[in-house]
Amino acid sequence: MSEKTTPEPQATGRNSAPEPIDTRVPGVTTSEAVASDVVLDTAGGQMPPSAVPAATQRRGRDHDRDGSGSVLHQIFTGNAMVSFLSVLLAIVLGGILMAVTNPKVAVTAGYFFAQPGDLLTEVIRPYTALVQGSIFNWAGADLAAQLYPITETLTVATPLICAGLGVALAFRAGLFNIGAQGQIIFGALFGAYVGFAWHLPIGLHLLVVILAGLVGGAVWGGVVGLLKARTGAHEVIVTIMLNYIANFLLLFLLTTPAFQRKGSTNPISPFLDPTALFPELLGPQFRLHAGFLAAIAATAFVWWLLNRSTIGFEFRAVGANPSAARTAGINVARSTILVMAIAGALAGLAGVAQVSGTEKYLSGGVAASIGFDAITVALLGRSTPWGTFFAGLLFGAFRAGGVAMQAQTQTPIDIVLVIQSLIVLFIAAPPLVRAIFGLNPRKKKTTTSGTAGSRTGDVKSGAAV
Amino acid sequence: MAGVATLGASALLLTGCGAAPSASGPSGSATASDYTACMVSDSGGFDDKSFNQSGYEGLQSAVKDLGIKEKHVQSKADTDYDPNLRSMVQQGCKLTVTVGFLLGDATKSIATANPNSHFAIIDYNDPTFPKNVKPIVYDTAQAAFLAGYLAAGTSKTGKVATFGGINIPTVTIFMDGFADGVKHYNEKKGKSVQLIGWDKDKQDGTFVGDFKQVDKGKVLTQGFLDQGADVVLPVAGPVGGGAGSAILDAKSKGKDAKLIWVDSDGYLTAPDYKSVILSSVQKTMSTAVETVIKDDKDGKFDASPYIGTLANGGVALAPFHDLDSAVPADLKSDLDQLKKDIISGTVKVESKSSPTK
Amino acid sequence: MVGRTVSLTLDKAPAKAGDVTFKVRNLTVTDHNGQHVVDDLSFDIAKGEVLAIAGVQGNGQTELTEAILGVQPHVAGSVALDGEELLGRSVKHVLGAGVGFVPEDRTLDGLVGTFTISENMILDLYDKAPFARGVGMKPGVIAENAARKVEEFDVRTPSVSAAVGTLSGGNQQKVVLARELSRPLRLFIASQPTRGLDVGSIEFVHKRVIAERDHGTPVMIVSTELDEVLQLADRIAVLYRGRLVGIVPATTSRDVLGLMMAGVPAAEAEASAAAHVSGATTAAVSEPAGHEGESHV
Amino acid sequence: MALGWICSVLLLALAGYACFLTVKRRRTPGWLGGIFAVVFLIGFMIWIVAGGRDPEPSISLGGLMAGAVTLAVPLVFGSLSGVLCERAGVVNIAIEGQLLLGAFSAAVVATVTANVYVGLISAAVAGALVSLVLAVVSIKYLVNQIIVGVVLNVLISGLTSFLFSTLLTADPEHLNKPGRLQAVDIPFLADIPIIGPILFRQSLVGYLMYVAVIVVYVGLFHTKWGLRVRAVGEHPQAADTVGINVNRTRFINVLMGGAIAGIGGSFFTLVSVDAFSKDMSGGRGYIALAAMIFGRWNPIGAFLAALLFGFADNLQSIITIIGSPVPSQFMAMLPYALTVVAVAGLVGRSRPPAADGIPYVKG
Repeated sequence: MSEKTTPEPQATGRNSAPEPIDTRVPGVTTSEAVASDVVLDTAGGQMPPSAVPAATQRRGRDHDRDGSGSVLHQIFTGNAMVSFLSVLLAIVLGGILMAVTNPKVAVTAGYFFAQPGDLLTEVIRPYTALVQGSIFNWAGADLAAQLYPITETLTVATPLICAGLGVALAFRAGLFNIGAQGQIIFGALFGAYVGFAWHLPIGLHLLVVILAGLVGGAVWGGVVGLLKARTGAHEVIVTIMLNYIANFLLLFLLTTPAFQRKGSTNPISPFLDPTALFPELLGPQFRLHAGFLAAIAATAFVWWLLNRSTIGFEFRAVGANPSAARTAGINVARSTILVMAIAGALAGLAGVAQVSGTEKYLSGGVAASIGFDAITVALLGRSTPWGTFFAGLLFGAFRAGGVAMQAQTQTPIDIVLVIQSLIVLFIAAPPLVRAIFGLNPRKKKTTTSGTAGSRTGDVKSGAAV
Repeated sequence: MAGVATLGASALLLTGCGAAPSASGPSGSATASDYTACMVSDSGGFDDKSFNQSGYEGLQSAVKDLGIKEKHVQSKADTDYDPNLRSMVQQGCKLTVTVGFLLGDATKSIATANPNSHFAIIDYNDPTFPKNVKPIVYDTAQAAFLAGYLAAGTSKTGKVATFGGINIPTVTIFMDGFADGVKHYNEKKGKSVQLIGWDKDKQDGTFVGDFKQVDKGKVLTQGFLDQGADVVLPVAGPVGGGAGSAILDAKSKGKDAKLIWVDSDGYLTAPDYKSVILSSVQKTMSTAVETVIKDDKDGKFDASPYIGTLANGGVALAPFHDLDSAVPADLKSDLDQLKKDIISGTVKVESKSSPTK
Repeated sequence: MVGRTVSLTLDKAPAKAGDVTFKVRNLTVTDHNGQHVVDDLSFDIAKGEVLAIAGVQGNGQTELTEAILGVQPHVAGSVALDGEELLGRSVKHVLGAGVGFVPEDRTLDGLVGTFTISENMILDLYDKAPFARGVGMKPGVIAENAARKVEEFDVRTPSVSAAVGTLSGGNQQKVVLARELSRPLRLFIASQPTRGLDVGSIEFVHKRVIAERDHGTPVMIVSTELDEVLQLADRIAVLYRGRLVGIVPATTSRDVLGLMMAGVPAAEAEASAAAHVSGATTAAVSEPAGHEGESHV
Repeated sequence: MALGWICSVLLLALAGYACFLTVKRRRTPGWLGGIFAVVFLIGFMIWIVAGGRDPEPSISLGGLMAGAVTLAVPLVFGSLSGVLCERAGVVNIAIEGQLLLGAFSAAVVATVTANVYVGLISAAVAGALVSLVLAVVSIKYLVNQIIVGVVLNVLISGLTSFLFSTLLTADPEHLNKPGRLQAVDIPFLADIPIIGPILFRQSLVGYLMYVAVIVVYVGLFHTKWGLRVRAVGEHPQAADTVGINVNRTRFINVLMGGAIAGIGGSFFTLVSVDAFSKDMSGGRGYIALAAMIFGRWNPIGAFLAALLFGFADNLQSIITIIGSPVPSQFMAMLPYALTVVAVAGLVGRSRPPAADGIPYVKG
């Protein structure tokens, strides 16, 4: 019995929930923190989720609420310092990694104590480029060139947000959707085909393309839900396998005349009709397209779905306690199928954003690694819609900045992966960061006090609804 | 991670006691130039032991020989091409070389938007390219044809094999040429050497599925050897190493098998396997890249496509090196004659994947 | 356990049993091994009457209630409420037909621990008016409803937005009751309604159950606590290994019930208990006691 | 061809029976899965070979099996790592990272020290290092294990690719030229026809695989230690009350799992091929994860599942070598499709250890 009645510790970042005021950074005022609380509570809705699929945990565990955390929340509330330090730590570690591997730095390090500035310059240069490539390029010739980086960030973030929402939504219903990759491919496949093979009037065409992409993703996601609901097949296995199958299917189709350009044997589809493309938002010199607006709309939709609709209520109930959901008359099988279909549709939208917005054609690498990045994005966003949105922006910035960094300083873009993952790791584990910086005086009690702190945090954030 | 970091930091400290150099410019051997040539890889990256790497070597030798500046960026995914190209233009590149057909569309659109910059693209030609793009393409099938003939002529088991990374034209053009070479040998000599792993009519065969799983390339090659093949042509970038490894294993068990490398002369670029490398189907990309850069620097850029053939030395069959003795003299003379015939057009080499002229 | 030492007594008026509206006929539940865990059960419950299901834990009670609710997969027989067949219908349909259901394990089946009290208060009403219109939900109405119920059922909580998992067991059970008793019922089923609760909460729960009975609802209580059974029941049905040992009046003695729970048929148990009282120990007592031990498994 | 039709009918019948059982909510017996797999393969091969252009297709069974085992080795190590971690209640998504860092470390250390055995040990250490991060962050700091696993995979991929681009390609001669662990014959056993060369002509890593499978199996199910581990994975509270240190047990298991996966990674660079290359594990960590679930969290089951996958993978390659009417891209789907069919149609609901993925906090 104790097993059932003892409240289980929350599996995720419960220790990252708001800390008592006294540990707050002096610079962050309480009012700011409260303001962000409010933002977050409208964002996260009534019930901040567990980022852990409960179904992959045990049925009927009495989970505590998750600390109401998304990235923003983390950054602006009591843990602002920790978040800041997390980023700092990741950047420093990334810097060290760049330093020890850069032959130029090796040269400057040789006379480090004679001219320490040289070494620092060599390490800071890539980061400067990163900012220049993702937010604002002060060296740009005109305003357009200066603002180009931020638009690029938004462009790159668009599919990440959409696919991230798909992963997050499934998470909330207790399903670990590793299959965004395959669902993006299907969305792109359907969308692109309708985009180049059908010729419809302006306006209608784009609409049909989006619809086709949503359907494509929904089919590929829905299959997972169907298999899970009908046969009990583990969704992790099925999604991994379906990713491969989707990829090979795409590669096959690109060798068929139906998908190849006229007179070409290269595995690239024709360009989509101009009527099938997302309109450019800021003119042709920017890549930013209306797909970004679709991503915002998708985020708002998912927020509404989860927090204001009966369907979302079912999803969340099934995710948090499938057994109680069943007892309350919720059709768990139907929920599973539906949530995977919607998750797939969201990933499919990411595919449409790729073919109809950014790339304008279909190729074998159309999904890049977006489907996998989306998992990290959703996890960093704590599976809340707006959390995922901002996490997607952050990753978009890193990706866009990474390109500029590589171009300017020849630093391999892989470093961005390292820094990104370190940030996620550190932000998820504030006590670790505090321990590294020696900020936690009661070291021995780290885990327990963290847990208790988050419990109070839970109640508090719950009370804010 | 922390361990690595501390280690690195302490290493820095330990070595950080030298004297600073006086403030002088970079000490290049050639005269420094403001001319910057750039390169963007496809998602394979510059260390793909294949065409990205060859192209990159061309850029490097241009830097060395011409004293120019260079910048290069690797694309991690297909979605990186456009931003990478843009940033190269922003970095003030006079000439940007892009590698692979996947960059075709991005190159075209960026080139159209930046008519004052020059571009060159390897392995792709599009008749609608603007006037500032120079396509560099190779009729690889010609050299692969020779390789097929060579393989058939040296095979003792009467079976030769090939496999690819993914079924795409830049890969299958090797396989097409190879298949025709084998066929030509059979017709000429009345033999029936069999090719496994590629069906030219159906344009399908054996593929690893990506360019990463080197160990799978090894198992595949073992499969070929089990089927009785004794000459293998892997067209799969780094995965070719797996084939080399399998053949080395077979050789250590007393089996006689040989490898034909692709893109570069494997005897030089993959020295681990030089004892089993019969020859290589070379695309002399580095030379082409260097030439294009030199021409552009000298103000002689032109957008007419460069098509590497046996005639202009753009593609070639590499020397036999250590396995020279394994190739009979009459086969060598046959190959020389065949090369002349291909150049003169008496022997036609056709592949669906051959570049459009 | 607590109930026994404190020896709670419940003031309850005699049942005013009305028409029989709930009929179970030949209900059989088969588990995945093909065993009949509920075996050919037939009984009725009238309006305004409490039928208590007594028995040692694991003798088919869980499966019985779950079969009525519709979550047991392999069922046969008939369960009729007001003439409508419920067996084979979805849980949603059964609940919609006016069945109030308090599961035996509130944390496992009754509540979603990470949900707020507001949300748990509408766990099976979330898609019904006035809480939803179409697929849209109405947070205002939901919060208001929760506030009212918290007041009415005396749930001790700082806020209706608190996660239900942070409440004590008694308060959690009150949330379940508040939810299940908040709509017009035609049948009320409560399993182990007071398991793990403190004295005050037990008393409260019992009062609410009897109030529902007096309201004219047929009530089915499943409990392994004999005290609770005796306090609440108007009639007692004893289950043993999935079969009905017998249905006896609430006045039946503890000893007889004890024997019945060990599988001894009612008549035999009466006789045996009488003999036991007169001092003569019989083999009949010790033999089924052995069975009882097994049935714990 | 007639046999092919018979197989098809049999398959349909079996699938129908399985569906019937599933609908009836009865457990599909294990033998059904076995029969299905065998008939499926026979039918598939007949179908493929019948359309092949080679008049006398000659699939060498020995070669087929040997290749299958080779492809399965990293999967087996990876899935054992998963079994060890998850039996103790820690979800290990980081298998991919453990394999990759193991491969990287083996290549670099073996080159630098010019000793393959040191390389092998370093691979185990590298795998354990990944596990250490997983353990510290998820057990001590209670971060969601899935997050940590996913993030670690990205981190290791980025780190090894970065170091490969910056250091290893610059000087492969001194950093990325490990020697080889040669295959060693076991006397007599290696001479058994067909299975001898497949099973007993392995490298050290191959033999370690057998040892690992047996040790993990016996350890988990036939020792006191294993009982404790499983108790921790199923019911940590109960384990705690009988005096088992839950988190220490988890910590140790996760480290051991990492070391095992690391050794699996060394197979890539020390046995299979001669150098490290970017992302060379190619997603096999995820397949290993699937194999572990497919094998129902049991070392023997995981071993067989990994073998089945390796077999299907090699089978499809060999079939494309012989030539088949099916496009190669569809052949390439075979192992993945087979896994889906097997998991959905035959294995059905599998139950992970009860406390899998849930951090344990005393009290």
